[in-house]
Amino acid sequence: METKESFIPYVGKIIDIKQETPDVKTFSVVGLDGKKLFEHIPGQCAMLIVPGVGESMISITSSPTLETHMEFSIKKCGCVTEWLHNAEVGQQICLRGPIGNGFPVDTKLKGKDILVIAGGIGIAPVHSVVNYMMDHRSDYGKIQVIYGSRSMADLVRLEEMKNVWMKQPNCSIDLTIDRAEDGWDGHVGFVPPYVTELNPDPSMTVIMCGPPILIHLSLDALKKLGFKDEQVFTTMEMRMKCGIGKCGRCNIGDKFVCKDGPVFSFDQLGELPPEY
Amino acid sequence: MQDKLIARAKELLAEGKVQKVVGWKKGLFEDDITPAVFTTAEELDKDFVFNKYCKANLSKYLVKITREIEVAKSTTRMNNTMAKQRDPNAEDKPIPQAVVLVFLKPSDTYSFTQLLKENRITRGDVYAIGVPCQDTLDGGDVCENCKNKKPVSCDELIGIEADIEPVESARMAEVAKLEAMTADERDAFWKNEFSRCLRCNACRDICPACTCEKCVFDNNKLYTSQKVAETNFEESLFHIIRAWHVAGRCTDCGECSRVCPQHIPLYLLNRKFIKDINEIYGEYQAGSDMETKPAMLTFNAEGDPETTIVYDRSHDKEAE
Amino acid sequence: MIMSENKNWTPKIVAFCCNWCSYAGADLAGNNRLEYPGNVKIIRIPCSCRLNPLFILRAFQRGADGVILCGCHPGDCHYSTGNYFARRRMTLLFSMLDFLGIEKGRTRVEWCSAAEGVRFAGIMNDFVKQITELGECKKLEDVRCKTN
Amino acid sequence: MERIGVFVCHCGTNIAGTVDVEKVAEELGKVDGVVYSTHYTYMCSSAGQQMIEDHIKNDKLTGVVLCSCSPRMHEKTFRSCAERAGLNPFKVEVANIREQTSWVMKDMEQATEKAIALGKAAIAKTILDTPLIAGETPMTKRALVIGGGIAGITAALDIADAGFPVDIVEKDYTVGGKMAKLDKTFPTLDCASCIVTPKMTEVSQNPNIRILSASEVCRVSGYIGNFEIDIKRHPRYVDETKCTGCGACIEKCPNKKVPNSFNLGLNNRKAIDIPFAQAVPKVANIDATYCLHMKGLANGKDNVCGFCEKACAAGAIKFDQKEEIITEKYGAIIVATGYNPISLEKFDEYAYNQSPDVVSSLEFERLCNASGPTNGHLLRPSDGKEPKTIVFVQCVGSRCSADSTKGHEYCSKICCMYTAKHAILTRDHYPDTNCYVFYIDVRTPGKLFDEFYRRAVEQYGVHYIKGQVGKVTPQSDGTLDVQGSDLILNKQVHIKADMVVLAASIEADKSARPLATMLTTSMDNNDFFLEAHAKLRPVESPTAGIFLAGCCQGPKDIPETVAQSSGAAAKAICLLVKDKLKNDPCTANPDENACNGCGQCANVCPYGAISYIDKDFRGPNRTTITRHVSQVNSAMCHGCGACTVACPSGAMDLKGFSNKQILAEVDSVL
Amino acid sequence: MLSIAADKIDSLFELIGSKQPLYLPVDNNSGKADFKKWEKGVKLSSALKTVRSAKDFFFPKTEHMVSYKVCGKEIEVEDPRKDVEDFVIFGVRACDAKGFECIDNVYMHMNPQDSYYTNRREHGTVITLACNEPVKECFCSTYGIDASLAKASGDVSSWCADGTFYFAANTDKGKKFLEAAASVLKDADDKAVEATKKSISEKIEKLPFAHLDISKLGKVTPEQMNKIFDKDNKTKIWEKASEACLGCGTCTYVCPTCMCFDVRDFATGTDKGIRQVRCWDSCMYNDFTQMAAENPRHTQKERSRQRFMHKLVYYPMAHEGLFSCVGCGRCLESCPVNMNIVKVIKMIQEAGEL
Repeated sequence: METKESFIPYVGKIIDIKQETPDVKTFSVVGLDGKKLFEHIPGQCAMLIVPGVGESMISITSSPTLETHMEFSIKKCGCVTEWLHNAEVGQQICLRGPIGNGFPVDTKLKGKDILVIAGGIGIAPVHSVVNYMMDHRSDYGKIQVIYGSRSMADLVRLEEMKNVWMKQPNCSIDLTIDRAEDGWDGHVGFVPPYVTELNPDPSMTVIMCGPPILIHLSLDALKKLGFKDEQVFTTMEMRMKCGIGKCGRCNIGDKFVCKDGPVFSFDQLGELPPEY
Repeated sequence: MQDKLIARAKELLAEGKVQKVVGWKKGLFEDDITPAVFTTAEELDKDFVFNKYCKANLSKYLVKITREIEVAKSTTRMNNTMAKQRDPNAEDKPIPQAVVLVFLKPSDTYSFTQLLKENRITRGDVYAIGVPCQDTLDGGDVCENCKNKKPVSCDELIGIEADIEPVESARMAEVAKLEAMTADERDAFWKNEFSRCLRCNACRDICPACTCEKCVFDNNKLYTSQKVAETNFEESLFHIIRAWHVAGRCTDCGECSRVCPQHIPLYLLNRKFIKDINEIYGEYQAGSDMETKPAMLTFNAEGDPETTIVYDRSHDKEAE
Repeated sequence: MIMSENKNWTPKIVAFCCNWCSYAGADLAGNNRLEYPGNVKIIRIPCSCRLNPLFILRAFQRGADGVILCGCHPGDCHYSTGNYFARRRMTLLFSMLDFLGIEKGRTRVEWCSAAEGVRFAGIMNDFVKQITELGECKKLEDVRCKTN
Repeated sequence: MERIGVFVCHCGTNIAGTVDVEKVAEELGKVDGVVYSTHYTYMCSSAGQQMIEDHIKNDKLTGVVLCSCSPRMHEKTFRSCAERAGLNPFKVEVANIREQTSWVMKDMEQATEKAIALGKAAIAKTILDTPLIAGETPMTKRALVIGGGIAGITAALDIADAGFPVDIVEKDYTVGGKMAKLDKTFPTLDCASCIVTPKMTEVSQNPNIRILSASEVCRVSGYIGNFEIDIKRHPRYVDETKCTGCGACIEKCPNKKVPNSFNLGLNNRKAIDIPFAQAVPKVANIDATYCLHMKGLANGKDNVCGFCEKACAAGAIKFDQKEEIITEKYGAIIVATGYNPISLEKFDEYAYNQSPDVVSSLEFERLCNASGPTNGHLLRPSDGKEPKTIVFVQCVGSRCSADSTKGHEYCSKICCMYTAKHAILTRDHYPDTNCYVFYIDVRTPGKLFDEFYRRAVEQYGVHYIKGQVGKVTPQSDGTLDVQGSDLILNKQVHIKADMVVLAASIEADKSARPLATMLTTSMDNNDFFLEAHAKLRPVESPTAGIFLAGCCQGPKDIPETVAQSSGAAAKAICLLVKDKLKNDPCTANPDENACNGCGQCANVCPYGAISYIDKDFRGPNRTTITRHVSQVNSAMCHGCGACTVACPSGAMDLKGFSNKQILAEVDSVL
Repeated sequence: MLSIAADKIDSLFELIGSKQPLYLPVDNNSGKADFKKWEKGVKLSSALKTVRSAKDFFFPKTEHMVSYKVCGKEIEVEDPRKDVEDFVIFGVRACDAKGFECIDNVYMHMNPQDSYYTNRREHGTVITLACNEPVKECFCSTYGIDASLAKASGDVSSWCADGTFYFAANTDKGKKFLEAAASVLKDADDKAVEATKKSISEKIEKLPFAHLDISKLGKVTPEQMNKIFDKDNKTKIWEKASEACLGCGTCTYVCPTCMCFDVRDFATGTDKGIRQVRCWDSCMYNDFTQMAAENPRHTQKERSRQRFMHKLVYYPMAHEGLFSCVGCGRCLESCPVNMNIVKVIKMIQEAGEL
């Protein structure tokens, strides 16, 4: 299928930079011809390359349905992201992609009620899938998003959630922050207990993304609520390096995150050696 | 000899003087021997071996093992203090103590001492027993011309005298041979040797002087981080810098060249530094004691020659 | 020694000068309008003991043909002991480079005080001459860094 | 993203004359990270600085690169300029395209190429510059003056006036130095002692000043604001605190055969003596090598002589006094070690060793001096007769050829004038005495100097002969045959002289070189202390906190010396009034995570600024490891960087000269 | 079957080597052998194994992947790839030849295909040489690899039997090679070869690891897997297997099947711009899996486990039971601490009751 040598990247151009939170910025990227660089499936990643600085695997935040460009919500950690955060509009960068397999939006997720659980920057990949489902609303049932972050300021793309997602039919957004603060009338506390508290319907299909600890605890919470491993999907893009399943880093058991992932259901992960 | 060591090790284990024993373990062939940690008499009886193939210098393992012991201690300490913060009259957990027994051949004891000198090993966690080199030990030039026959800073010696006169060795012969070549010959010699280098890092990872928390060649924060060399410059760079970093600290144990899968005579680089230091700044043996400062950490305002001495000393036949 | 192939070759030389003596000496050379070739590029370091062997090797990697370190005369170090350490370090390093077959003439250490403008210019002229005779540095070059 | 501004200075034609500044500005403008690049006639001018400030503000510059004169010249200027504009001063770097480019080459093309390379290096460094904040150290509000001559005295008095305590360290038994030995001073001919002794008394009476005579500096540590100095006090075998200077002991002392060093050995003194009547401190001292009692003690007899001890009512005599070392802290140091006449031993063509009637100018001063060996009567040392013919020889040891082994290349500056003075005084007191002056040039730049010289020639009829003396030969009749060349008449002349006075070149005191080494200040090839800048900082040494006064920095006459001393004092006071000192933030800082705690860095630190602490680090799986890691006391660190090279793991780095920065510079100059 | 007298072999090399790059095992001055480009005077080594495996020809230590030129905000991408000229590797042993297969599976047959590797593979002709004198470290038979080349291996199989080299083509590439060499080769029967095959098989039978049977490892059940993996940390086999390990990369770099790499940038500081280079990496290095936040394998235990599990369990799971170890024995010979794969196999079998 893919013929273009995966090590020769595209050159893209940053056309817009949005400060989402103190340490998260969203970058809008197009090709030099001003068109979107390549098509992708929600959950897929792109390798962002800054010559001389390094490369970094970033999940594509925008939905495939966004025709004009691609968006990447990136948290400042490590030298590449640091560099990007200092970059200005008009800066060119190199990209390889799309990398990995996305969420099974047309198979396992189709027609299902979807529960999205995300924490912190973990919202980035699920953002793509949520927007995709919003744009194909009829293909999916109820959509419930449970999103938590350290503080109000750290809730990525809060505005969009409030103004776009919440207004969609049959959608609910439940936000929470770790510690109470002024001007916040929403829920306070960590995500996993909040999940238990909200007690979602165990028939839903779950997309989960965030820091390892959140994943582990939320999974336990879900299991207690009667969810099954195969209903829960997560993405492990942080394990990817070369992006094409060759450099060896992403190898877990007989799977390669780059090749077989980054999206996995927990029953798939269950078969793998406990290495995540 | 082997039985003596096993017996003594068991004794110390039984007395509770030590909890772990670092020694050599039988393998698939007579010459297939692996450094190993033993914790029970049974293991010792079953696998402990001491023969002429026990070349491995065990001193570096102490860095890892004493570190484990210290981690256990400081973790407990930390947990205790945190417990106190939560509940002032919380019970302190006892600090876990452990001692590891190590068998060191004379020349290994110098690496051991050097490591102590650089705070890389907690002395209190180690019980060191000096053992003789098995005479037939064949480590090539390095062993044949070994200078360090006198064991140092051991707690106990088995089958070996405490004061052995340092033998006059011809260990610099090989270095001198190279020095006698022309610059171009030397250049060709080393380029050829280095060209085989795989950058497997065996030389670095076995070296008792290379115990940096993070090696400059691995530290991406620095400018030196480098994996496999792409050009012969990078090949030389790695070995020059490595030799430079261990200069004055290298005890000439020769492990680097012993483990090199490509048999690059790396020990020559280290011996070159040793030779220069001895000849220019006076005899110095790294790891012979805890006090003496290595050549590069001290100076002699009047006595030190100018750098031009390099040109005067060089036997370079090449017309310049 | 092989002279370089390309005709218009001129030696590239990096001079590390300690801030207190040699760099001032270089300034004095300028004040006295004493000429020395422009291919000597001076890099200011606080003290000769700041010179890490890596800097020298890096210079050669990047295509330098000669590297010279200038510091205060022994005993006059602004930091009192710096140049003594520098002297030992460089002696051992140069000896090692020689051992690896790098031409001895490519590296040098000179002590030059803030008052020795004339001497500084002299040293530089002499060093450039020496390097020109040695020709392009091949033994420590990094092909990737070669222009053209 | 860094936003660097590049400012290329023409320095009039100094740079623009040899460097194509426009091209430099243009090329550097293309470099990554540079957002603005320009050139201007004088960047250091207020207009230029204003321009920099404006661009920092308007273009939101994060770093500034100047291509101008040496950073040693204007780095400070431009850094404070940046600071005014709200930019961290350590985000400013200077590329030296004048002293090290335009002034050392003629070829425009090459010069421009070099300028660009240096500019690129500076840009690379600036991009990697981290904003630095200077720390502070407390100031020791007390000054040390080394040398108690007129220079030291003046400086001490000025500092004391400003209300700061001062110590004067003088190796002689009295302060006053050379000036106290002089008779009159040119060109006004007022009496030297009449003007210097009051000052000496002032010093002795000033509560802020402590005089440490017969003392020497023997160890220096610390740095500006906090020098720690060991001072060696030689024994004088008389208790300073008790001695009243009555002189009773001197009368009683039987040993008269002690050469009088104050009179340059022209006469003798007692074994116990006071240098001269107005000495400060006015305290007797015993010359142990001549004192009979002490010689006796040396041979185990304690009953020899000892008259002085008996004579002293105050009981000040202390035969058992020992040399002692005291340690003091100072904020500022003024070096005023002065000069000495060159030793004339080498110049036997002038028969200095053969005839006592060949004397140095300074000896001549003593011979004319009322407090001198002859109580002011000019008499020949050999037979005590009045000389009828005196020949003055100029430039003895001065203005020699570069290859001369005997003398110095420089001009001693004051000889012409004091010789004129000597001649005038002689002719004035002894009109029938003929004075001849052999000279190369007569140099009289200075207020009333030339008038003075002309008086010597016109009014006092002193014979000036342009030419050099070839040989002085003592004759059997006790006279001296002076053979020289008269370049104007172009013939050899012979003069039958009773006395020959040699204008001995002045040279830095022998104690200066070792002192300079202790202070780690620079010296020039003639052992004169080097000033921080020949034009702009003539009274400061390159080492912060150390100032220069008088002839230790170069030949001077008295008014110049006094002027420089007050200047140095003023500089010192500017320092002492500060309560805290900003220290250089370019200090070493270790990366604890990479530090092995191996102790190599501490071994090479000249300031003991590196210590080790046990620090807890979080490990994987909620473990803790306590590790021994190095710590740098930035107040003590001077930023030499020795530790950065000693560190095998590259954990130690230097702010302002980081490894990355220097490597980046290397990359960009090549 | 074609042949040439051993003392004439140089004429074959000359014939081939003058037309295209020819690589063959040559003794180096350390008493070991390494593959070298043929030139006049270069002699074929008699050593059984080269220190480095033949994988270097297809998966070199370092590979220049892309060049970037950065100017202000603009970036220019340069593709340095050009067609590799045809080349020949002579004297590859059966184990190394099998090694190529392991790498092919990942680099050629798995999407996306690695063009750098494929490019080299397509242009290289592999001439295998039977192992007349297998040594005690050899255990290729464990993996059903036949050192006597009874089974076709490489493009051309060759034997050295009583003073003569024999050749048989296995592929079109191989045929082409033999045609090109026809002028110096003459027809021969395969008696001598068959004899050699026989004697080799007999020798192999006598090797210490001849009967190391790991067939069960190829298809482990989840339970066995957990046992081997020591999930509940009972047997502690991986602690034991890694306690002596230095974490150096020797085993991985000499291994014919190890194919992990790292990607690094190098700024040349010249108009050549920034080179992105792929270089060998080792799963035994402590920073191999270092990620921005954390490192899932922070002790040598996890790293060693990963290495051996991958070779003996994971890889076979993913590739129809094909092990990514070929029993060449290089790691046995070169491991600084002799912590070798055979020991680990035995430990695994014990732990997993296989």
